[in-house]
Amino acid sequence: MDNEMTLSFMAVSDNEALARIAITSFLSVLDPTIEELSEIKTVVSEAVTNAIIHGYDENPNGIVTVQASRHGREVTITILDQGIGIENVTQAMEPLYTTKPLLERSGMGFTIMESFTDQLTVQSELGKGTAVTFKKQFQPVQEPLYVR
Amino acid sequence: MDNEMTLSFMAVSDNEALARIAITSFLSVLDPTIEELSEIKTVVSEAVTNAIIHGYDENPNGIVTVQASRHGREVTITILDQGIGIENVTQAMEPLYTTKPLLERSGMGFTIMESFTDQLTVQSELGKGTAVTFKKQFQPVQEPLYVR
Amino acid sequence: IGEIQRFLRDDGMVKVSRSIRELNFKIRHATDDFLKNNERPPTLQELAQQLDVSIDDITMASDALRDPASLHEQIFE
Ligand SMILES: Nc1ncnc2c1ncn2[C@@H]1O[C@H](COP(=O)(O)OP(=O)(O)O)[C@@H](O)[C@H]1O
Ligand SMILES: Nc1ncnc2c1ncn2[C@@H]1O[C@H](COP(=O)(O)OP(=O)(O)O)[C@@H](O)[C@H]1O
Ligand SMILES: [Mg+2]
Ligand SMILES: [Mg+2]
Repeated sequence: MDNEMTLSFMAVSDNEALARIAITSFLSVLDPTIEELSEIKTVVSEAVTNAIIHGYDENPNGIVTVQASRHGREVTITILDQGIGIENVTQAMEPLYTTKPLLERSGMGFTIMESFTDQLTVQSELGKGTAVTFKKQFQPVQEPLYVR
Repeated sequence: MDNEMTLSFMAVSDNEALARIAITSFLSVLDPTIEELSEIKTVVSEAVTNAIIHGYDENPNGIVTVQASRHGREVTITILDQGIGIENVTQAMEPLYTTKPLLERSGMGFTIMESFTDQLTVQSELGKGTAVTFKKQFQPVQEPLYVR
Repeated sequence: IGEIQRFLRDDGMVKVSRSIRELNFKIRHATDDFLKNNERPPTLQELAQQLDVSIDDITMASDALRDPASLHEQIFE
């Protein structure tokens, strides 16, 4: 493992920015493009929002943890909570499925996470919590030759 | 407690930026000035550098932890390691005292930390590790000052 | 160059590191201007407003102020 970090924080939406920015800094050694970074930040935001809103039902005393590790240009990130858990993960991951339609959730969180990552795994147990893990291989993006 | 975070990472100097940036994001709700931030970031950098260089003798497998909590505008930050520890804390905190003169350390780390914080506490045990805790009261955002 | 940069930006090809360097440069100027006009340093939010970017971006870019290597690049690029 080339680098590893773990960040835990209270389940308040302000801390979504903290999670995004810690991941941004963690990835900066890979010199990502704006697009690559913005995709990863979107995935982290969706998973952290789920932990806060669904996992802890917005109880600020819940603790959300973001783990990240890097091996070469492969990055693995896990977002976990010790909240209510998910009864049926396959169903939860279906596009448009949401248990909070009144909060104007789109039900597209997992679909977005899947489309922006190379691999997405969701482990959950009712009453125990949820762990969402994704992997992403960062390409050695070359800037076009005519730029420099 | 209004907010709390804990960040752990491998003892490599790249991660100093991670620590500073996470703390900046944690503090951003207080809307600090660039100057206040720069002081806090200096303190965090000095303590994290000490953990990496002195605590772990630059062994990247050491884990450095940064804890932060906020109560109103009072912020408490602890930087800790499970490294070699400090035999004589009073002596270590004296200006110009350093055990690594060959690495061109200035011996001014603790002095800088003290001058930029309201309160600094160092707890250490030989072979167990070191915890540096500081408190800082952030001023409310101010009107223009005419004294500089 | 500006047009190529804009094209690249739309294309998602621009490196974060470059945009941070650019913003870092703007932060330095905006901070100086603010100090002159208000006789105190700007807050994070004031900088974000003035430069019309997010607090996240200010957080990342202002940290680059500390990095002598990036300063060197700004000055000599
Ligand atoms: N961390 C979590 N803890 C408990 N339930 C979750 C968690 N994450 C997702 N879920 C469940 O999966 C559903 C789908 O999630 P998602 O695709 O992000 O859509 P949305 O958040 O818009 O509801 C949620 O409505 C919720 O029932
Ligand atoms: N986390 C730590 N673990 C072990 N020793 C430490 C730690 N932090 C500081 N020290 C000791 O205290 C001394 C003084 O620290 P400091 O004032 O930061 O000066 P410098 O880092 O330049 O040596 C160090 O030289 C070292 O011996
Ligand atoms: Mg969601
Ligand atoms: Mg030092």
